[in-house]
Amino acid sequence: MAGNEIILDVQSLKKYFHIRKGAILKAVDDVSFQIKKGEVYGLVGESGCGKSTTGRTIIRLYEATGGKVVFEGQDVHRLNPREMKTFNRKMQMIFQDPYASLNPRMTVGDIIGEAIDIHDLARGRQRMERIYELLRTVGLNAEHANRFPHEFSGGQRQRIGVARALAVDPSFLIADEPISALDVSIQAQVVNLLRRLQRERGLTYLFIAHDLSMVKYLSDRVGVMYLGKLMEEAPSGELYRNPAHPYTRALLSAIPIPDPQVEKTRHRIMLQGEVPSPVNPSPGCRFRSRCPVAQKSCADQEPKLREIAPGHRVACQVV
Amino acid sequence: MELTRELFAPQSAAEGQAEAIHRPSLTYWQDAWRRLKKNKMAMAGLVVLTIMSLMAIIGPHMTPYSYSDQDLQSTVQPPSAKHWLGTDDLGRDQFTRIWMGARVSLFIGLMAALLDLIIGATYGGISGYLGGRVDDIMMRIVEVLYAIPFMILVILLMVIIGGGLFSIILAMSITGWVGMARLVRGQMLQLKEQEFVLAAKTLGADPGRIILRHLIPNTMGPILVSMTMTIPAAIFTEAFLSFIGLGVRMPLASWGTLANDGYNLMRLAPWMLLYPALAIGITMLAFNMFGDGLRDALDPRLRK
Amino acid sequence: MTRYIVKRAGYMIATLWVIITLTFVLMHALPGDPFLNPKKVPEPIRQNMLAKYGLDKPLYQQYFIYLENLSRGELGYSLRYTQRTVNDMIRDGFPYSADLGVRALIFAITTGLTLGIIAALNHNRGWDYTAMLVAVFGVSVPNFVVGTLLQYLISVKLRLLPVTGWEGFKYTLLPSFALGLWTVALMARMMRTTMLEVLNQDYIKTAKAKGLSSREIVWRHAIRNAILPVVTILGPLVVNIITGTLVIETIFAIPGLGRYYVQSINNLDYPLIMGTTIFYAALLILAIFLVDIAYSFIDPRIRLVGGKE
Amino acid sequence: MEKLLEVKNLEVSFFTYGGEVHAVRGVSFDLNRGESVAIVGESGCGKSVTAQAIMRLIPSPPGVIKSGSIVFDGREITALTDRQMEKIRGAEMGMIFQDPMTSLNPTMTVERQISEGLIKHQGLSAREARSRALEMLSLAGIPRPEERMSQFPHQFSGGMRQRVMIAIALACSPKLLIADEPTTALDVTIQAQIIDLMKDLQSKLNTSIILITHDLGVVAGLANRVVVMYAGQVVESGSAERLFANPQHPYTWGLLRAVPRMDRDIREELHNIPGTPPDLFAPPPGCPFAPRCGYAMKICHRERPEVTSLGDGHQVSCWLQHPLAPATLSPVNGGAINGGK
Repeated sequence: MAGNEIILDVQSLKKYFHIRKGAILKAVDDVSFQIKKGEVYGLVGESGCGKSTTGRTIIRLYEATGGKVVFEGQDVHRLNPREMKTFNRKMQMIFQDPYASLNPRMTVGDIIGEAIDIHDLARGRQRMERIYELLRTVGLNAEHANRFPHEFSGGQRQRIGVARALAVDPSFLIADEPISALDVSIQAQVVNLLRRLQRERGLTYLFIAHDLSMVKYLSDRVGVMYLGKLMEEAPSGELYRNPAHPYTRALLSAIPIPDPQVEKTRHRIMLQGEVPSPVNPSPGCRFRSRCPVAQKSCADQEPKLREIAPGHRVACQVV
Repeated sequence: MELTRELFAPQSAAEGQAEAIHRPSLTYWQDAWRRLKKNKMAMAGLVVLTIMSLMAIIGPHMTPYSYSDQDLQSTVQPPSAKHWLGTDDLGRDQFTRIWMGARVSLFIGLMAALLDLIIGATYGGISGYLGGRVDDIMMRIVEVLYAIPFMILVILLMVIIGGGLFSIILAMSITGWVGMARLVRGQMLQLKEQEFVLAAKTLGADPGRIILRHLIPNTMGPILVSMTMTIPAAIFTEAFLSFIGLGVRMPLASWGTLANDGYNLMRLAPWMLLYPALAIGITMLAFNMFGDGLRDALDPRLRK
Repeated sequence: MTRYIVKRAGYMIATLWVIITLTFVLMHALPGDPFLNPKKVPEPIRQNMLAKYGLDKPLYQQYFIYLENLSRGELGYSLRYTQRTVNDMIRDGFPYSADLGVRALIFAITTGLTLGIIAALNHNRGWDYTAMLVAVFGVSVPNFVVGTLLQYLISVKLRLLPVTGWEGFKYTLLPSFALGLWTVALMARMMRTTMLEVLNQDYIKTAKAKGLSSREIVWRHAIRNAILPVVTILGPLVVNIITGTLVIETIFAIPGLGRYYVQSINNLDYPLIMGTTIFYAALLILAIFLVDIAYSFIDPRIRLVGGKE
Repeated sequence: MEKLLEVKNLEVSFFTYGGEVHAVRGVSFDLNRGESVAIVGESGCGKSVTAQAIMRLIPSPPGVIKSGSIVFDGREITALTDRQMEKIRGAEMGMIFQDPMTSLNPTMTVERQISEGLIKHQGLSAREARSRALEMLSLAGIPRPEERMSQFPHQFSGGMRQRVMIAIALACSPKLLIADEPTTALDVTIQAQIIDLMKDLQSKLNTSIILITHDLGVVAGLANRVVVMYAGQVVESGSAERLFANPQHPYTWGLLRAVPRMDRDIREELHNIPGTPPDLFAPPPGCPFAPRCGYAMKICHRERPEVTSLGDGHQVSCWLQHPLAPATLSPVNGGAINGGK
């Protein structure tokens, strides 16, 4: 499905937040990865690991503290306002919260039409036609254009969010936890829609989620984040078959499987304690406070990502 | 019912039907208005306020007297057919003066609220929207101003710039906007991080569009509620100032000065105190009832 | 925690400084210098002020002299009464004002909280409506209206209580009531709102799941949490009560500071107004500061984390 | 085995501004001592309301237990006075909630929150309650309990708070623990810890558990038996083994097929349950799932299906079980459904 052309190249991306005097929250700290044209790259991790901040910094909702985001050969954070407008038409985002991501004072038609107005893509009848078509694309119909967001269910709203992103006909979509707020039976509506769109339009996705089974299902390659760092990256099948990083292993083993027979016989790696605060992190490996195989030397320096198999990179000096 | 084989024929629901919405579509404001209409207290408040406003316009013209006409032949008259609400110690018609006072009081209330809104919303809007260091500095200033006892400062200003309609409005708006600024800033900070605003940014919306289409419409509710509370507060402040001798100047009258005059002649002519006091009380009550109702109607927590 | 107190104290001093400076500037911006106008200012006072405030010196020097005097707690002279200073006035009048204010505050807090709790516990039932009706009326009627009407009705017409003065318990009833009523109403409304909010919280469900009785839940879990937000408005409420004393003391002819202040306003006794204003401002700002600090002690989330952002 | 809890035909409604919401419509299930049952369903299916009804925690107004019976340890819960119920809550039944951030009183130390129930139900002195609270905290896996006891909830992380909640709920060694989405607000690694803790404590204290959840994975790891709810009704119930291996109701199929399994490589489309759950102001007359069901028949839209027992405690409410229904194959395991024989 994916070619070899690199569409997005994230190089040593850093995003720090100054929260109080002297306290720096290192939400994203030196993260590098590449996404090929037409592939789905999954970014997983638990809450507070910086996966959403990474997404938002890539699309330049946040200015980067350091590093580069190169999209189609251009450094996104150096674009001037005019170039930004072109960029906005190529990369779009789908948000997490189906309630907060749609302006409650606007009709669905105006929400979807906003992009058309901003970029002056169509006017009058044509504009409406285009809105109707987008609604049909996501499985809604033209009558819904005059309705307000609160009249829709969570799944429907999330599809309206997809339609809004599609309005500019982008080539790259960042999906930031698009299904985590939805009920199980509704999730498939959105996931299947995303898959269909990718097939039909050759889209590239950065799919951000904490639900590993969904990420595995949807992605070609997966990056695992922990406390602002990329810990491991591999093609999704490989990652699930041969997880290398102790964090990835624990994460995979923590996911319950809906089968009592499997659950009975599974060996679970139980992590002690909880994710420490990302404020002023101590040097060395960020995972070492919870790591079952940590050694003294882990405190000395931050492990760098190294390739252990083709396309399989891991940041751990123990394995 | 008898079970027949025919009943077990497949019948799935039609595809598109699952997505249909049957309820009529209502905008946020239509919905709020519908809710407000159901609130009897709020509607009573609204009716009273409408009557008060109408009377402020036509009331002074309903009598043959002007608010400043003195009739030294008939001073301190109790209410009668000639003078519906009696006369004061200079023989001025109280009915005319009360509705003239309504003009002054309501005008002051409206103007003060409006100026608060303009200054406060601009200041708070800029502070909240820009955020960061600008916000820090602007909010430090507000923190200092916020702790300044409002009434004391107004009194001081009034002593210096002297009484009168415009100095009251000026004095109140110099100090009054801080609350509005905090409210609007808080709203801005909250909204700015909302995903729909972020979505607009990723679509390439410029700040003007984000402010006009996304931020302002979503701040209107709390602002409106706050204004229905600012107006009576301003009326109250004016009455308070008038009562301690810092109000509008003679022969102009506000409800506060009328009450003050009435207080001085309380034993002789209690009606001179009673009617202005009632006017103030009823108006404040109406504003409060309406404001409460409006707040409930606009409260997002009550919406599904 | 210490950082938080220091920060609040910093704001307090900044605010006070702004007010002092503002007062100074405003007063000296008055046309025709009312401080030294030989027509208005009696000669002995004129001499006194010249010596004390260096009024013949440039304005910025006057400002520093003024600040210096303030730092020693000297608030200024009266133009009207040759021998009176603001300090004298405060010494004479403030005890009355404080007495009145404290009575009104105690009345307001106890009644207000009780009404609010009763209303919340009987949500949407008779008691709730009654309490809220009282509250809406209380918020709607200005204190001078309540004061004057009650004085007329109860004292003048029915002769149940003395009309004016401050000579015993009977004299305190009407003024305290009139002064406190607005605060009662506000407290009741706020307490009801926060109480209802708290009763809807998950930890109340937890308490019920433990098998506590409704009474135990209300006393141990609900009231304490509901009062917290109410404490934050205590500062502004105290301010309101203190400013309220201006009219209430005037109406009931109580020889307190408020009445002197109103008189000095009507007499345009500028130095007196200036001094009293600063005293009031300092008092009010201090009240707000103390409430803030008290709040941070009550709420463990602030006490232990050190500052609300 | 001895029955601890028997719920029969439970009906709960909420009388709101917009009318009567039929939140629970005739729910029946039972629970043996030492057993754990999971109630599974999507938001709004009535699973939490059912749990709250057992604890008699339905907020009233607007909620009312309209009919049905709940027999707990030989007593009819619905007939008890408030006083009698207080003696059972906390002492014989404990409950933990979804959001550990809001379920603890922010202005009370953890120690007091645990000992409160002990003092009330077991008449312990403050000192005895303190040592028992300490014991519970270390049992719940909280490090340095001595020191943590005097702290306030905001000083604990999410997972630790949920442990405190468990300590509170189990302090008086209740016979039944109701856990209402106990891990939904937590990260997976923390979820694993909490589930592990619950299993561990269940075996140590021999407590029965009702687990309310929407996550079939969590169910598989913890529950002996499963009750699947949809739109206020039980659509299928049975032992966890049977239900996962041989589910009979199209809604259960839908739930199982809507989520990809991590241990399998599937690339085909996920099963999509179209539409949304019905409006409980006016629930449809027939099977509530019929409008979204790919197997629906005419009868499904008209008549509520009866409960069919398939042996071994496996029960299902579906017209496909009727002899007149066409033969159908289960899309989950390919097995034939009883109907059509």
